[in-house]
Amino acid sequence: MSGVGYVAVAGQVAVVAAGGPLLAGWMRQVRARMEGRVGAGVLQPWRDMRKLLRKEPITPVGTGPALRIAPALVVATVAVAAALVPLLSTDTPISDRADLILVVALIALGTLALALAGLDSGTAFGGMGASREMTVAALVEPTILLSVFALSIPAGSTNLPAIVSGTVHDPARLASPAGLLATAALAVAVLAETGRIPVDNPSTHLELTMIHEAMVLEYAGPDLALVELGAQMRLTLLLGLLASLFAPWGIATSASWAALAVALALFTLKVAVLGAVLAAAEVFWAKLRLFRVPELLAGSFLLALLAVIVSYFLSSES
Amino acid sequence: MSEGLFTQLLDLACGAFLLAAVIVLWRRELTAIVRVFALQGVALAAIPVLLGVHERRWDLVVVGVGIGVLRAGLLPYLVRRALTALTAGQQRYGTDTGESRETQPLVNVAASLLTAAALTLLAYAVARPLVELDPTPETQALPVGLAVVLIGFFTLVTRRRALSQVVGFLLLDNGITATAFLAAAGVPLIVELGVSFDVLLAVLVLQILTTRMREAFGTTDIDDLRELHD
Amino acid sequence: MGEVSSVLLLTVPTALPLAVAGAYALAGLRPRTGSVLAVPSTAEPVMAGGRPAPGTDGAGRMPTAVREAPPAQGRHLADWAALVSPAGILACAVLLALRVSGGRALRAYSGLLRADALTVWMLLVVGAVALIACASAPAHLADEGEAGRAAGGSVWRFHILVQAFLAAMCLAVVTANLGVLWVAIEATTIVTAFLVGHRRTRTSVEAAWKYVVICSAGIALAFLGTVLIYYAARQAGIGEAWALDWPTLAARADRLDPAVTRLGITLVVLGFGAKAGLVPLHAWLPDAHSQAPAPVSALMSGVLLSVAFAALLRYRMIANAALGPDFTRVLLTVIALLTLALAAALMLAQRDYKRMLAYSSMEHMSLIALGTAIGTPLALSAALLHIAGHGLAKSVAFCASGRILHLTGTARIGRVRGLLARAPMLGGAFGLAVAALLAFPPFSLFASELGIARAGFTAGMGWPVAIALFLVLTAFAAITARTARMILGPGPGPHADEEPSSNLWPLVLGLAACAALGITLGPLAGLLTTAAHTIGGR
Amino acid sequence: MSLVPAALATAAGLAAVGAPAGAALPGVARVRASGVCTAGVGVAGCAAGVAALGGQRWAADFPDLMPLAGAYLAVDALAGLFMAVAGAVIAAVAVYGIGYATGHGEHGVSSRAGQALLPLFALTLVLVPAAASVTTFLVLWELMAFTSLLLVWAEHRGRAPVRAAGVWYAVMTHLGLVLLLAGLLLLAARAGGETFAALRAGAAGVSPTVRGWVFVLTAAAFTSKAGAVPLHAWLPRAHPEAPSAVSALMSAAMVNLGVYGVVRVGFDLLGGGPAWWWLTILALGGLSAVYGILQAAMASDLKRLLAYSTCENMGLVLVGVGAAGVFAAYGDEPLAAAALAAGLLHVVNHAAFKALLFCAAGSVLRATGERNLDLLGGLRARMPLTAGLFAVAALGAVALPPGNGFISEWLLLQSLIHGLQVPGVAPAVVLPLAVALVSLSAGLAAAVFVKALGVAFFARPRGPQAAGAKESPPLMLAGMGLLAVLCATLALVPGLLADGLGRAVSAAGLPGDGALRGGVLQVRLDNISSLLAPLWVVAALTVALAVATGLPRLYGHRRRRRDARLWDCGGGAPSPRMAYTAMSFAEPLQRVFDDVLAPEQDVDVTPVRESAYLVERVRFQRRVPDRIEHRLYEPVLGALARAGQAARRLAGGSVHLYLGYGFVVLVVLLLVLAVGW
Repeated sequence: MSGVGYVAVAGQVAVVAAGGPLLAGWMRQVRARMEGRVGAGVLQPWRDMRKLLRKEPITPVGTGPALRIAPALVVATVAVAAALVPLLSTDTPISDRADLILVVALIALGTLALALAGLDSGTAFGGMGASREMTVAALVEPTILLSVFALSIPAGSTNLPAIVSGTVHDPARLASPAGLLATAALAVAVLAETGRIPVDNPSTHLELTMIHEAMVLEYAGPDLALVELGAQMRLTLLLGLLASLFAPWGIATSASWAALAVALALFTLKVAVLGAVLAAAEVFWAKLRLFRVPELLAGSFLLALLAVIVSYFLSSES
Repeated sequence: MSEGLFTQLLDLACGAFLLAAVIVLWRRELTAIVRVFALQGVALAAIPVLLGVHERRWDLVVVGVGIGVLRAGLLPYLVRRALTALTAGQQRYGTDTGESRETQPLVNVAASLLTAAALTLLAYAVARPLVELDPTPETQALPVGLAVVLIGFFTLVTRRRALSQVVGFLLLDNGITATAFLAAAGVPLIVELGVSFDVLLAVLVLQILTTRMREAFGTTDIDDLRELHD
Repeated sequence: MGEVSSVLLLTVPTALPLAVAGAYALAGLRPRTGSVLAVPSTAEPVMAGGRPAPGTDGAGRMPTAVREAPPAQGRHLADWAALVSPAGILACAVLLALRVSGGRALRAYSGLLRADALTVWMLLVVGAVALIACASAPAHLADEGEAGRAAGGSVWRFHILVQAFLAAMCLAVVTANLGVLWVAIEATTIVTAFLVGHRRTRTSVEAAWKYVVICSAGIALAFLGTVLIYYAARQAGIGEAWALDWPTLAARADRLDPAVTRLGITLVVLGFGAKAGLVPLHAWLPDAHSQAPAPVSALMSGVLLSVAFAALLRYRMIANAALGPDFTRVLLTVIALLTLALAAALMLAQRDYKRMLAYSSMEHMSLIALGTAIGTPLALSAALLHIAGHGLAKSVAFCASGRILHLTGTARIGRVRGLLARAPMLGGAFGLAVAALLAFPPFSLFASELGIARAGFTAGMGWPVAIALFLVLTAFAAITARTARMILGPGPGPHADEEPSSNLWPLVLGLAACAALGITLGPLAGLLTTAAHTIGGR
Repeated sequence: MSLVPAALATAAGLAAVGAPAGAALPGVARVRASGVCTAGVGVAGCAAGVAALGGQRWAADFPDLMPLAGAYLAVDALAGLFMAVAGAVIAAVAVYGIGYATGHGEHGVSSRAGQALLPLFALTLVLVPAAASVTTFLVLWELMAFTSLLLVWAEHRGRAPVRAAGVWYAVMTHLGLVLLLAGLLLLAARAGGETFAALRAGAAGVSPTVRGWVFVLTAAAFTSKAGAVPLHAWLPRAHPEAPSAVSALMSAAMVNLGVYGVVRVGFDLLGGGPAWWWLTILALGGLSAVYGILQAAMASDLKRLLAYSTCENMGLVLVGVGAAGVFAAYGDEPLAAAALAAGLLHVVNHAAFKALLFCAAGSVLRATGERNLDLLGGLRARMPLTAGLFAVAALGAVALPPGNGFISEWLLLQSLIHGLQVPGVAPAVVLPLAVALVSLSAGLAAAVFVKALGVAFFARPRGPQAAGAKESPPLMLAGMGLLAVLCATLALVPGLLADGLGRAVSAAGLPGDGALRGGVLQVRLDNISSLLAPLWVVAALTVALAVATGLPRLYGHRRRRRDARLWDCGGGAPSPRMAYTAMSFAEPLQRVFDDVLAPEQDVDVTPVRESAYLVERVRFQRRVPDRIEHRLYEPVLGALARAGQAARRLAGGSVHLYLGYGFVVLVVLLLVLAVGW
């Protein structure tokens, strides 16, 4: 059993790390096709990364350790989070530690590291990005934790495997108003956390609109590769998390190799579909003005709050 | 002395006592006020003398004479001397600074007299329990003492000349002394002596202060003493 | 043996200051006769040849020699002589304390003088405060002389009046006769009138006038009240000799006519309240305290107010026995709260620090009145402790304010800056004294205020106490802001002009005593309990 | 032989030695003597606290001390917790303080008064939790206020705001005292005794209305001391203006005692109460958390930022305490114990990181003379150790793993989330909002400390003082190092505290045994399945970090890093003026919370004389006033000032007026007597 468990954990980390660039490539490809372009292919991000990794590491003058350590820290936090989140299996050796709040906090730690790096560069762009990123992150936090609250109510715990396996055994929870509201709220929060349209545009380099890109403007070479990888992994992880929470079917709830294989296949499928939907949506949406973003986040906060209250009143009736 | 005569004389003295207080309130000339005050002292002295004669307590008569000397003689003399000193300066400069007149009391004379009437009524109301405790001719007259106390206080509050205030204070004191005699034939001698001595000293102090005030301010109008305030 | 010693112990507190005053009068006469002698000798050349050429004859120098040489020596001695009577008072108080333990009382002169625990407590306070004030007086007088405000005899007159003042206060404390008590308190008014008007400026004359007129009028009312109680006592069958004797009255007060007693007590409360700085006849207090020389302010604020209040404590016993506790309780509570509200309101926009201290005295007297109104043993103990603590702290504050006035030349709060930087010890002493007045622990005022509040809540007087606490808070804010403005901040220059420490030891002593009382009462605990018991805390 | 009395006696003795030594000795000797004694007080206090946490109890009374009442002392685990926290903080800060005060000149904290007061202040901090009667508590409480007030004023010569800050502090602390007096004495009067034992015994018989009053009054006072809105105004003034060592003590040890008071009175003495009490506390806590951290986000003054962050953290603690009360009121005592344990653990964590933050801020202030973040910058190169220590503490403050703050906030959120099991509509409505407030404050805290660390220590110096900064002396670093070790220990093995916290919660009257479970390596709350393994998280992060750093190196050409000019979009050599300042960093947040903060902006454009369209100079000014202060305090102060002006007419100088008062009152009284009493 434990062997399968360890493999599942390693598999989760590996699939997020390896799948991150692929997901990014897949989304760009979907988007390109929908916009009538040919696209660079699904593997393009991997190719970019290989190129970047071979470049010479650069330290901009006047910067400090924060700038250097941040990219690795981003990747590390996402990796640890990936190990914890039951993407493939709920039955892993570390499943009792897989707390949802911890996962959220780990991801936030990565954000914070990058923001510090942005400030460390001492440039106007770095500071601007850090400031905006932290604003958005601060505002997303209540939404995420209220969604966590809503999700934990049926399971009676914020332990992720407990939530997921609870949903697997009782799928009716998902159809409840609370579940739908929480899904919607968390989806918006994920968009904000991963810096996608309409909160941020990952492909822009227009100073007035940049958030994430402004922070990492000073990175080059292998550092940039890690930053990109971190962002892609984070997207994968969060989409996977969404998938695990709201479409948990197929996740291995027992320690069997077959279930793990099925889970891997289904995970790939679910994330690919979610990625495609997201990419499609991004074609039709425009980025919001920075100061309209709080309205969006307030809306998602309201959804999360409603989810909690609804779930309380519905559960108290039953 | 017969009971009836005693009562009549006592009432007469008390009436004169109250009347003098009202006249003090009425008059504006300080010299006249001092004169009336001296007359009130006589009326006041008459009370213990009458009591002493009636009860054959000669010590009371002696006290009464002493009171008379103090209240009708010494104190008016002191006030008059201060007044002369003040008006002397006035004559020297040939200007009428109004030192000898209470030209403009804070409450005009008519209102003062009405207030005095009201205060007398109040004194009668307040003195009811005192009278009820031991209804004798003396205690029947107690309201007069209280009324003079109140009128004296009223004078103190509304009169602007320093010497008018002194007279007001002395009226207040006269009233208390009258009350003491009417209520209990006077307080023990040692207290009486102490009180008289204190009053005398107080008047002396006030007289000295009046002189200093005149030196410092050029007037004895108390209303001008407003340098100390918040 | 015991008789003689008790007569001695009861007489000395009053007689000793009088004797010292007499000694001063005699000593003061000598230089004055000297100058009188000198006048003809200077006058002669004036009459002979008009204005004498300076330095040509000895006569021109003679008066200056007469003036300067003896005072340099005589003043030194005079300074120390002034401390004899406070020391004597304290010594008598300590000896008396040993004799009155357990609620006994000493009597002398057929009951005219009497010492119980309350007397001893008040004597201790009078002695301690007088010690601080008299020890601070030389510095003050030296300043006055420096500033040219002190005429030749005024130093001696100052000493004589201060000693007489002490004698009057001690008499007020040790007498058992309510009439004599009144006489003594009125005597303090007369004596201090000259001290208030000591400087003869416009403002001091004004203050003295207000002081005499308001206090005399007030205290006259108290006499009327005393007369009425005497009347009631006589009617209750108490003999003439004993009808004003406090122990007799207190013991047989239940037979007094309630209506007459009520009227009498009302007048007494108004009258002695005037002397104790309570509403409505309070207004003399800030004027007199701000104009009097600092040591006199210290004495007036530190003990005169409380001596007058101690008289009220005695009358309250009689009233409670005759009328039940509710009458004085309501009367004193209302008066205390009004006084407190007035003092707090007037401190809010205060611009003069001596007046600020004066209003603070009103604040503390009203707290003492509130404690008396509550009237439980704890409340009365607390009120007595508050009297002691306030006396010590306020005398230090006033003496320090006198030094500040000398240092800065102004009594305006807005013009004093950076005292701590300028004179660290003086600023510190003033600040700590104010902190003690603000009832910060370890100073005893905290313990006593706490005791008053505790007793108030226990006795069901929560609302008045709560209102009082909030008014005290207002006063606290006003005093803190003003004191901070005065003592904090950068000094005017790099160089500190510090007071000589000889001027400051009384202040340090006072603060130390106040703090010690706040930490533990030590041997005084029993005395305080007995004193509270004496005035009805049972 | 109990350790507690011996340790407390030692502490008192050391303070008694340290105070005169601080007052009497010259120069450096006084700083050392006083500092060593203060540290000794801290160590002894900590020892007493730890012994009490270990289960020792002690009580004694001293009837001769404290006139009219007598002094009563008693130490239980709840008191022990706060004692231990205060002691530990004092010990470390005292070591830091020796370095801080050495060479600080003759004035300020190194003056005689300052050095004499430090040991006394430390002693009161240790002793306040030991008080076991109303009088003892109030005396010690006020002594603590007094000594700290004088210490806040220590640097009055240098800066004008110090004076005003002290006055605010004095007045508000006195307001607290008045409320406390009213509340505790009311309780003492009704319960029939003033020792805590009597209160405990008698409180049950007191009517609910009175209990409610007692709670409201004391809670107002205690939350004011804890810096919760709306009575917080003293805190963001006094903490920044105090010398940094004192700020650290105040922020890390003194404000805790506000929480102690709420717990002691609310749970222990009153024995819990209806839900509305605790909902009030919870609401105050939640509001303080968000309001405090928002103000911190707007602050450009480093110490002011930290002070507002104290408001935030105390708010979080109060959320835990309030939640515990609500749960207890609805009958779920185990969950209540868990929430209280979470709150108390946050007290401990906050003390550790906030003391370190203030010390580090003090180092910065000492090295640069500057508290304004906009003029700092680039200190990580000049003061690397201080920067690192600040980062350690900031990690604790942002409530993210692996910081120590995360653990207690995690526990707090867990207890809140599970509060929904508690029946009742109030929890259902309040708890989600509480979760939202806690998480919003956590999110904003991240922004705040990114700002503090990033703007003050990173990038390039923006002012000459920052450019010339030097690393702090070893003693200061040693003090901060102790605190950093404390932070790290709390972050890695919080389970060490589990037993003690359980006892403390039990002492408050809730079933605290085992409220915090999971052994040394993990923590979880009783009856709650989620658990947190801090050591595991750290290990996993370290491994992942190593891999993430190592793999690219393996893959790429293992060339050495090369320095290159900052690119900055090719904008030319970037100057410090181009770097983001604290003010600009906070701008987006300020815009988002415009309605709450109501900032005042002022743009002043001076055109050149020739043309209105050519600008010579633009002055931009933005101030974010404390809005609660603006709305709540200013009207009161204005009314008081007007009342004062109006009252002056009462003493207008006319003797007739004065006599008139007496006359009117006399007549009125006589009328009353005549009409009938």
